[in-house]
Amino acid sequence: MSEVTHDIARRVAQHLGPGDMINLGIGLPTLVADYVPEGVKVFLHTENGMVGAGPTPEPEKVDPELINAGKLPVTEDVGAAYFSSSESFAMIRGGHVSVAVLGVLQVDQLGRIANWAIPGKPILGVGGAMDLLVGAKTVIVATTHLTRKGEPKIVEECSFPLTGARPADLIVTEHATFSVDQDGLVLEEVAPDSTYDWVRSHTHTPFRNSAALEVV
Amino acid sequence: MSEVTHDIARRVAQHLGPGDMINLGIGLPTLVADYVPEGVKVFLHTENGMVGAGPTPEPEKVDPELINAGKLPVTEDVGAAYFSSSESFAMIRGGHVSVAVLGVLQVDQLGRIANWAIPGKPILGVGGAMDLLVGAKTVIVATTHLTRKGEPKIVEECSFPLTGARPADLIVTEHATFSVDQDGLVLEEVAPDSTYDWVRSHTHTPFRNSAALEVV
Amino acid sequence: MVEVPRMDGLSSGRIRSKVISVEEAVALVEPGSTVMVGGFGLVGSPLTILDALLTSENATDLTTISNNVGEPGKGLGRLLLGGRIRRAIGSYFTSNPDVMERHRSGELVTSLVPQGTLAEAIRAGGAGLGGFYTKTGVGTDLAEGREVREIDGESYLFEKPLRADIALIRARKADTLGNLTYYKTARNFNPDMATAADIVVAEVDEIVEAGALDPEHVVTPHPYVDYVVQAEIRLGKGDEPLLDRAGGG
Amino acid sequence: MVEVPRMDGLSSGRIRSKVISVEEAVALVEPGSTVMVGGFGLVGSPLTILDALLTSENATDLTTISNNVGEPGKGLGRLLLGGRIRRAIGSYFTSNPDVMERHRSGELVTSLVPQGTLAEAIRAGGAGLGGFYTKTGVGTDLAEGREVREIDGESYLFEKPLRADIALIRARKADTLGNLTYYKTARNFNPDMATAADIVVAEVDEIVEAGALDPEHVVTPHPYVDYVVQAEIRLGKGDEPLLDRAGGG
Repeated sequence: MSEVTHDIARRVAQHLGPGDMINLGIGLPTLVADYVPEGVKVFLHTENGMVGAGPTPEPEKVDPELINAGKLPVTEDVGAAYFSSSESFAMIRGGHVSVAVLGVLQVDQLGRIANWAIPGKPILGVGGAMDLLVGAKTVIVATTHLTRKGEPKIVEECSFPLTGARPADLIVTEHATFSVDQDGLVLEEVAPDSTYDWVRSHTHTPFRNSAALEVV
Repeated sequence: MSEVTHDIARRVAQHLGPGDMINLGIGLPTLVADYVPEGVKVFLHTENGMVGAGPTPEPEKVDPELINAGKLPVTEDVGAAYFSSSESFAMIRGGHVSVAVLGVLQVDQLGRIANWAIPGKPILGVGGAMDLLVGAKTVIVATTHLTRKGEPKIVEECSFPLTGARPADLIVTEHATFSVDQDGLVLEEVAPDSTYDWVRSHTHTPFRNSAALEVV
Repeated sequence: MVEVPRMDGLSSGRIRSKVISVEEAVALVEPGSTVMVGGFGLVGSPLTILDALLTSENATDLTTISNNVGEPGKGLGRLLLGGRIRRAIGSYFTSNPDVMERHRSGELVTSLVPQGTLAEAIRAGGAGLGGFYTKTGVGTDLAEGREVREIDGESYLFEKPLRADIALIRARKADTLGNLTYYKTARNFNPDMATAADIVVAEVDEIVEAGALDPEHVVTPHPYVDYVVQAEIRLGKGDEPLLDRAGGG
Repeated sequence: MVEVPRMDGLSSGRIRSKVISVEEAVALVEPGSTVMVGGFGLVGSPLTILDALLTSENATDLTTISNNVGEPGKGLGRLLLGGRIRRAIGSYFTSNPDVMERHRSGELVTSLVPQGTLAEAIRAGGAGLGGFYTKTGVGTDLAEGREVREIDGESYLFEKPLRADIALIRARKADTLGNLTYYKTARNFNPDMATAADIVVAEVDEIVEAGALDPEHVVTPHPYVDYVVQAEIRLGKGDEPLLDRAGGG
């Protein structure tokens, strides 16, 4: 994955706290596990039935029956536990996952996300996306600010189908961090190597500025 | 308990088959575990979270944390397993208990039972009675034919509150065995030391005779 | 080949112990709290914390969600005699005459739920469900005035989830993270209640280091558990459940 | 003192083994059967039985309930290529292009369910419930035309239970009675599916005598399991799930 995605993962990881139970979506979000801040102990929940998934094993130590929800090999971290799929999603829906980090296709003006289906294509996969969105205590979106074609992903209304009615709590891109309140998006931070103007012109929905934000 | 209750328990036990998962109510029904026919292996489910409860331990071997739903000490039979209350009742409601043997206050003309509450008294206990009634594949009522006051327990309509809409499958007393079909009770057997006339006059609801029944 | 994240950040950081004192546990219960209490009678009940609650001025006006109200004068039954319980939700109170008496006098409000529905409602509360349909209770006095729905030709009762402010549960072993295992039929409602309260406190016979429990054998994973307390009271050997103050047990 | 029943009849009688051959297991699947199949991808999938189904003339026109349809050409994916599957109910088919293709051609009907709803519906099917309410999916395309209900100020979708004619699951160990334990993330849907079918067949890595499994560690108690089959195919070591014909394992 590109340096940009690593950068986003690093920025997301700063929002994790000691003891957090985290669930990381496939792709970019999984990279967040590389950048957990020094001294902060988090626990990885993976929806195929495990809490306490540990770092990627050396190739010769891969156990083909120990995988995360992205079907990547993982290891057992200290204090791990296994459980069935129904128990795993009871845990998710019941609010026992502190933070879910999700990738998105789009985010709308209210912070609602689209990350599971593309209009016009057959709908053939949803996985745990909708459960994680409604269940996690905090939902952090980890995404590049623009699509590969250079189009803004933060838009007034999603053209892709929504994953649910619940808005994300935080949206982190390589350029900016937005929080979400009931009226919509609040710009909390502009990345050091970006500018307020760039963020403003590449975010296709109105947003407010946080009181804490220093607009240069 | 009296000889009569032992006799009823023995008669009920004849209806158990190899491999049956059984649940026995408090009191008389528990005695059934003393009379499982020779060579027949059954497994005792107890709704506080165990399958494979074994015989009553010697007093010096009682484990106070190993009890059945009647709070009597039990042991671990071979192949036992423990589980939570929600799993235990999922098992019951889901039809995974082959036979529940229940005591009753009354049975009505359709085989519906009353075994949990007395009219006019505060309703302060139901336990697993209603779950067992709706969930067990086969429900066998084990009861004396008459109350201690000499009144018939098998009646046209229960004066005690019903435990549920589902009728029992078999009603076993010291005098008779009835099966239940959609039209009501069918007399299957008269006990060797009783008579058809006694059963007829002490059963306060109409019943039919099974084709197999030899009325002397 | 696609780059595989190393996920090395997962194995670093200091694990904080969840072990607290009985006194700290007791201080979590507030006047008017709804408290789930594990156990079937006294078996699998957090007897140490329950006894200590009697020393707290804040443990008053409680609503309990528990299969019974302990046994007469023991466990929750002791709190009842101490006048701490205003309302009891459970499946079987008949074994405790003190419940009968306080029900009659109006000091205690009782809500009776079939045992399977009680367990399932607690599970639903922990699983983020809005409710469920069960056949149990249809056509009985307990269904009076309740919603009945026909689903595929069968009648079901609608039941809502149960949650509590705090769950006081009993387990066999905890590691310092809060992973739990149970002991025989002392398991009962405890794993369900561990999922369904804002604060979950587990009283345990033995506390071990994180990593000492086999991940395949953990029954309650640590995310559910907020605090762990060392038990000081265990049931003694005998024909019936007896209390035996066994110290550090 | 009240007489305590001895319950001696519980310890007598011969235990019948539930172990059958792969051929006998395959014969239980009939044309048009609804089949639950455990596994997340191939992990925790009953690969031995699935491969053997291809040799059966009766395993046709199947409806599968499984998180995926195996992997391309492997597990359930092989049965798909063999034209045995008419309808697939699951949460994630995108990883298998063969599903896409057969969906497009109309050979395969797919029903997509969020993964948590799938697992919960299977559990409900095994637990005798008439249905449940979940927040998952509310306000999405998957909720179109479905019943939404407001409960205590939140919107929930009504979901019905799922059951099958037969469940083919994978476990680590079985005793001859049918008690099961699982292995790491190969557990996934298997314990849920073990509860929710008329016939349950467990393919296992190892068969042990009744009594050899610790009652505290049994995950699926034996009443749920009808038959046990010795696995002949296990996933091999490697970067990605590979098939390795390892004989008797």
